[in-house]
Amino acid sequence: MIELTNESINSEAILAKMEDHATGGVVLFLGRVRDHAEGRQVERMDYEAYSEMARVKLQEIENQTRAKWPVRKMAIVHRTGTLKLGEVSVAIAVACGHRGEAFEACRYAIDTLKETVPIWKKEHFADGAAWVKGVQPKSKCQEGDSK
Amino acid sequence: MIELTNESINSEAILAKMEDHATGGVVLFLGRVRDHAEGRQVERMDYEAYSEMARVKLQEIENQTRAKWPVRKMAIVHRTGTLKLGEVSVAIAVACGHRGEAFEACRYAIDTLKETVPIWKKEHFADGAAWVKGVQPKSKCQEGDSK
Amino acid sequence: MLTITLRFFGQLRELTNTEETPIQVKEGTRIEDLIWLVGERFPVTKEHLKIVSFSIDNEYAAKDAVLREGNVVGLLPPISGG
Amino acid sequence: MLTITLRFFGQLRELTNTEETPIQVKEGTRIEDLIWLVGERFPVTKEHLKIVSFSIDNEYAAKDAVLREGNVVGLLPPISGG
Repeated sequence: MIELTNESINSEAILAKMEDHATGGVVLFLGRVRDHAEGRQVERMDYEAYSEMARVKLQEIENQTRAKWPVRKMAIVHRTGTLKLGEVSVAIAVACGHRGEAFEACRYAIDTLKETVPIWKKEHFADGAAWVKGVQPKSKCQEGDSK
Repeated sequence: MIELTNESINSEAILAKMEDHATGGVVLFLGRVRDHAEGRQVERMDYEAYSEMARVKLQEIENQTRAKWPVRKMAIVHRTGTLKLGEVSVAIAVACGHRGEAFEACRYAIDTLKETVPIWKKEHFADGAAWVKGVQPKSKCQEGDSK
Repeated sequence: MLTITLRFFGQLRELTNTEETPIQVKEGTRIEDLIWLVGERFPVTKEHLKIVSFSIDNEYAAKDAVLREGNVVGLLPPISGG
Repeated sequence: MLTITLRFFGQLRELTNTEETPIQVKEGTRIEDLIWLVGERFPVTKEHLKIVSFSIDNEYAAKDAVLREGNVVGLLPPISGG
């Protein structure tokens, strides 16, 4: 399941969704607001999404991940709005039969999210603010990737 | 920190220990009891540890992981005793500045745990029980591993 | 003429002070033609348009994609989610 | 003679029905000599000893490690934690 939300991300609720007696390995990635960026002290971060399109892209990532690995349960949740230091901006959880698959699938999902989902962030410093430089989006998940 | 415990593993408490404003990426791995093994239906699992030595080996894994990656926070918790289906047998959480480091460090820790920590498990089926085949332990963490 | 909707995000939204706006274009207009039209109408965007990506109806669009009536076109600065 | 402590785990603990037991060995006894002594005292372990690893005082020990007074020697079947 995918979710784009303005509310705090509840990692325990996400882990609860991973319950499944057939899978031995769960990997959860949490991305969160760091207190520094390029040597400057960050005070908070604004996340802005192209919501409709971001949901389409998040769902594509889930679909692609499931196509590449034997995923039994998966959740991708991305936060929007203003986040304080230490708050979770993105959570990705994957449950697979074996740990290697779960690590690879989770890593693929966060790497692809950063390359494809139309979300922007603006860092607020004590003395100003700046949009994070960002990367040119890739138009889709890399269908030809090897596992 | 490392812990060997007979109690339920509380993943939320472990994530709470990862709080740190300097790190953007947290990876949590949960291993749990699966309902099947080599085609047989598992009903529960007993975990037995050589407790004193297991604690020494778990601490070595944390030390080695910290030596190889810029880890800011880390927790390794392994359960002992009788576990039901779906219960968490091991949790490893790592917080690093960047996600790649966190994924690699967490993966290294669980892989090394399975190769070095003296713990044994016995699977209980509807019609009997068997010690899991296991692997010959490696005598120590691979000091020469490349990152 | 076709009516399409432009949507601005991130720095472009701030610079244009616009979230979305309709724009009239001729039949056969491609994204690459639209870039020029946007630059004329929002001169403040001109220096950014070379690193902007475009979407049509929630999918990334190539520069030679031809616009259709009712398309929603997103002007997407380099992304930084996660 | 030295007194050392043997500790059994997993399947070996079950087979011997023993968690730990003292054993007397001569000065200069190595792990590889101890394997033979254990096989004599606990014949049920014989067929397993070739795949057992050993620890001395919470550290994995090589077959040629020499035992010292008071050592705790673990007989460790292949491990399966995680």
